[in-house]
Amino acid sequence: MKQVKLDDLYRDTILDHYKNPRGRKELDRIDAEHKGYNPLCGDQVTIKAKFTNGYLEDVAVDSQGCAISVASGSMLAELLPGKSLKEIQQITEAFREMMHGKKLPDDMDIGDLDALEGVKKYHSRIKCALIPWITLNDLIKARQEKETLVSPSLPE
Amino acid sequence: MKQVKLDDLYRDTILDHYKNPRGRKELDRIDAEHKGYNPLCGDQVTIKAKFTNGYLEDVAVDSQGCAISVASGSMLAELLPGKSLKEIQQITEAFREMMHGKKLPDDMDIGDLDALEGVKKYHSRIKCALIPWITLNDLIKARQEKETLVSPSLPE
Amino acid sequence: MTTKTDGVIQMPAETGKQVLNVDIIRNDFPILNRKIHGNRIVYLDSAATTQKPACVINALSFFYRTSNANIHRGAYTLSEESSSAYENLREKIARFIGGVDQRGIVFTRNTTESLNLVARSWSKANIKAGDEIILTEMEHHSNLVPWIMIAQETGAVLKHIPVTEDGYLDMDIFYKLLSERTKVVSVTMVSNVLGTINPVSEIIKAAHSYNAVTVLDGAQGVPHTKVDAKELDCDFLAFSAHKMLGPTGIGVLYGKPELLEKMEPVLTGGGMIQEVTLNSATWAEIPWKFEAGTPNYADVIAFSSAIDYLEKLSMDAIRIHEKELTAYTLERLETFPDLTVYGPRDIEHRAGVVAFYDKLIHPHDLSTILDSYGIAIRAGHHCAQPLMRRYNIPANVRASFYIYNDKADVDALIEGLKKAREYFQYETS
Amino acid sequence: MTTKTDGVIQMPAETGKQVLNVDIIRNDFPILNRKIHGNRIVYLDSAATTQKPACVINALSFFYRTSNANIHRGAYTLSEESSSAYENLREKIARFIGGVDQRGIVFTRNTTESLNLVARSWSKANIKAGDEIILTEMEHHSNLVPWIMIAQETGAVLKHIPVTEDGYLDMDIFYKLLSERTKVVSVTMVSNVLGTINPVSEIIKAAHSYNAVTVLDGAQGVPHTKVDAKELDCDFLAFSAHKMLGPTGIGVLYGKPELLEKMEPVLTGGGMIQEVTLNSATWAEIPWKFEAGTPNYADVIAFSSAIDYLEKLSMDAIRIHEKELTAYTLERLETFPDLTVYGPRDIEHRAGVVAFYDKLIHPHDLSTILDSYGIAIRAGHHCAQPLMRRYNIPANVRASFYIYNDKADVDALIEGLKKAREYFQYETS
Ligand SMILES: Cc1ncc(COP(=O)(O)O)c(C=O)c1O
Ligand SMILES: Cc1ncc(COP(=O)(O)O)c(C=O)c1O
Repeated sequence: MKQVKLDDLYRDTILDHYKNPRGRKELDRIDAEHKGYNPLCGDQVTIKAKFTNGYLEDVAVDSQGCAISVASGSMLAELLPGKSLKEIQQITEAFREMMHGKKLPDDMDIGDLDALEGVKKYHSRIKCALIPWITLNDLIKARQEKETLVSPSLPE
Repeated sequence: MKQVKLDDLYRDTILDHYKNPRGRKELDRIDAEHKGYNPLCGDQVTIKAKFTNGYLEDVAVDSQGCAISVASGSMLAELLPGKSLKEIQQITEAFREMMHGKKLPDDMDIGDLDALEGVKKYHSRIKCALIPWITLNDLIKARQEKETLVSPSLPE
Repeated sequence: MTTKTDGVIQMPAETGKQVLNVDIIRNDFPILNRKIHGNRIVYLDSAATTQKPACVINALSFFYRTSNANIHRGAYTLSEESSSAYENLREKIARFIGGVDQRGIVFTRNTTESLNLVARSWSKANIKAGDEIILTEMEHHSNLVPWIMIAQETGAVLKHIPVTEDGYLDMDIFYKLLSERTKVVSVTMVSNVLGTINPVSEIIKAAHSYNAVTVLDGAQGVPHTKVDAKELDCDFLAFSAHKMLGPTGIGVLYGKPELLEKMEPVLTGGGMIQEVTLNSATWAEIPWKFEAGTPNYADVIAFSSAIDYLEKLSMDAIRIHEKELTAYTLERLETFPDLTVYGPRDIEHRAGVVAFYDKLIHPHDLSTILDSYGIAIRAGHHCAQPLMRRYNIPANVRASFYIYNDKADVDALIEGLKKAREYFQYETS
Repeated sequence: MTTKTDGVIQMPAETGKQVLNVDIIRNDFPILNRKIHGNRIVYLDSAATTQKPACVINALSFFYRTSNANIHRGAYTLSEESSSAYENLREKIARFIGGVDQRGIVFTRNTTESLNLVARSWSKANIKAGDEIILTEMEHHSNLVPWIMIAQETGAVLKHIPVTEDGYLDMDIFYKLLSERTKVVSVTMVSNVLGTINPVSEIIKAAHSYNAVTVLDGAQGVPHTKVDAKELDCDFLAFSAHKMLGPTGIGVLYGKPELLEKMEPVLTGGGMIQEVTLNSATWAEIPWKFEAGTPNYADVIAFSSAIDYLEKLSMDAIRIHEKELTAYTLERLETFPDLTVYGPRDIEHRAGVVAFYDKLIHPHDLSTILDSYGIAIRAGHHCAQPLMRRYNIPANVRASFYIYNDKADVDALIEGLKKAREYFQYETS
């Protein structure tokens, strides 16, 4: 059998995040919580977040799924704490575009996420990489809708 | 253009029956009447019959349709008068089987009907040849059902 | 005039016209080499189904020989290839019909299934007793019977735009039929018997002014002329691959995504679900919601080659070609004695379909005799029994054209008609 | 032992056994020559769809190159040829499944559509609130969701035969579920995940004793073993051509003619009518009543070659071959650490489907890694989410076999599993 040629997909960084997911922790305060689920492959992710002044102060990510989705969630947990909601939105958008073949803006810091670039060639796996990001996005949206009811002008 | 090779289908006998259909006439008494219709090609046939003692004394056939169906109805009108219902049933069955490729019983007189044998090779046209026969069959069945109500034992 | 080898003749620049080079095109269609009863085949039944160019046939074989695997659900190479090819065609079809949203492209088996899907799913949910559905007297059974069913089930009322003696929709009556009660207007782009090109843009605008939903039966439209569903603004458009060089077994339903999203699926099962328990199910997103079970993905992929082939020729050139052939046919048939030709005489309103009735020879006899000369035409009611009744004939004979037909085919037909009469021992002029 | 060149090995007369000669068979499948990432292709996803022998691919091309024309409605040579070929397959299929009445053979798109047709047409007309429909916990979504819809629309109640830990239907519970209220029993012949061969003959007899109608999902049954619908006496049987060497786009619904005759069509339009007016329609006879619009006749004709190919090998030999392969696979997988294999261990009750769960590597990762070695297996819920829940797993991995697989393919799979663990830096035994 020929040597595996998957190093563009499962880079060491990914396997490292997969085996030691960074976000699997407790938060001292939970401001919002959201569950993501892909019934088509059974992947599940639970995200808990702590916000301070419109910043994501900390985030816990608990993934059950394949190496790609677990690693992606772990990278999310490593990269995002301390970022503003606007920054998070930009990174999420950039990552989604990367999965669909676009180049990243030069000046954007995406931490270990670039290790996931190889996924874009595996169409059936793109969803795996995106699921934690979609879930966080849903969490933020749900929170904003709730808060709008209380105080309509929210800092970004 | 090459010479037509349809003589197995449109024999002269058929064209003769088509142009001068034998059954287009009035009966002095009509015991039963039935309409046959093939909505798929628009062919129509009206059959009127006069019965005596379980024999078909006379029959009038009025066809509107293609050469094959008109000729077949005309041959029916020429062949059947004077036959018993049982004989008619046998001839109808034999003709139907001929259309599906079977040989006729040696001793059966089918008049000009054998000129229609070539139709069996043209699947889409078999129905055309059968429609007057199916209609007569329906006529007889309808009559028998009606008569059974009156006198259950009917001579064949 | 320069002839290119790809089947298109570029006309002098000032005319801006492209016409088809039928001699070259015919080489692409293997079946046209066949002899029928010793004669070359003159195929004049493209309105029933078209022949297929070698590129389509080969694409199908090639796919089965190299990439076949069930789509959507496999994370291995073959399945990824099959899935991408399948989804790529969706994108291509969306572009082909005017750049609509590809989420609005549903693959079905044929036009008939597409129309049933609209009637079943959209209409049944949105129509109640007393509502009105406007159709026309020239519809194919596939755009009549599904609505008859809906009317019977809901108590809605069917209204039909009549057809004038010369084969047009009576638009005055259409405007009178339209009202607040009108919920659906479903019409054919082109009559498969009369060849009439209906004023669908006008019909859609008028229908929308009453908030009615518009459905186009594009079975005879999309294959023969450039159709821009976006500009037309139709709500639904149905057509079949097999009538436009593609394989059998593929139909398309285009629907506006906002309508499709609100529709319930008609077929349920594998591939169209989101989550299933023993007693409940939720649906995948559109368009997959409407594609239950293993789709006919191999034929979808072959259809892609057919679209490429049509685009290479250009739909405008195809329309010009068919116009010329139709004009020539009408001209030749009109001088033929004892023969009635149906449909519009104005070639701007007529597609490449010419139905006629020979008063001396029954349609089925004619068809059989013409076949003995290698000429394939269709005799019958063409799935339009109400239209046949409108013209008071049981059936007629129809010649219909496509890119591989030329004037020699029309000449063969005329010659065949003469021979048929000789054969039946009628005089010919 | 004599080897013939047609893919069958005749075993010594006393055993009476025929087995397949995979080396010869593989030559008939062009796709198997393909390399995936430099490796020979090891195709282990035949339960999703099978590969096609050259004879099927060629039959399809040949048809389009020589005989293509729309069927049933043309009185010319090409159309007569297409029509006969289409109807001949109906006869062949009727024979293939045990010599049933060919009027009971309806062509659909796939198993899913066949099952929907029964649920929609038979059940909806015959089922009312409180009636019970018995299914099983191991059904494919295509034999679950259509019944969920019927239950929701009619108020009928669904009952499910549970699956035991080792993958069998719990027949004791089945007998308890059966009652006068049971109107339909619809079960799969073979589970597409567990490989379980269900005791359908027993189920049918029991169901009939309560006058319930029986429906068999034959998608994984008919391709892999001799099925005699007459002897089984099932009322309906559904299967797909693409899972038995045939093209995509063709399904079969066999139904007893006396039931089909009383059923209403689901799709209406051209080709299935008797007479149409603007406000009414009557239907053609069965089976045509259920085939609206232009059927996928080209693929039907190609399917015919697939049946010939299977009959040449003989369904009995196919079953023996798959039994041996499955036994070997179970044996090899059972010694593999940290890996759960699902379904019966008794090979007499198990078809060539082996699903397993690697506790160390997620199914999707496994599938991607195996693909890099050219091994095509399926990861996911296999359209059986309720069954996945039954075993408390989100998804698993499935290898499934057909006539072109051999022990070398199983060895490749085992080797691949080891490599995957090495790649993920887990220890392998
Ligand atoms: C048991 C079973 N039933 C039904 C189906 C559905 O078959 P199709 O996708 O051809 O409709 C499948 C295959 O996926 C199956 O394995
Ligand atoms: C105008 C029109 N509508 C609908 C159809 C039905 O198309 P299909 O048979 O592909 O479903 C046809 C073709 O027969 C047609 O000509």
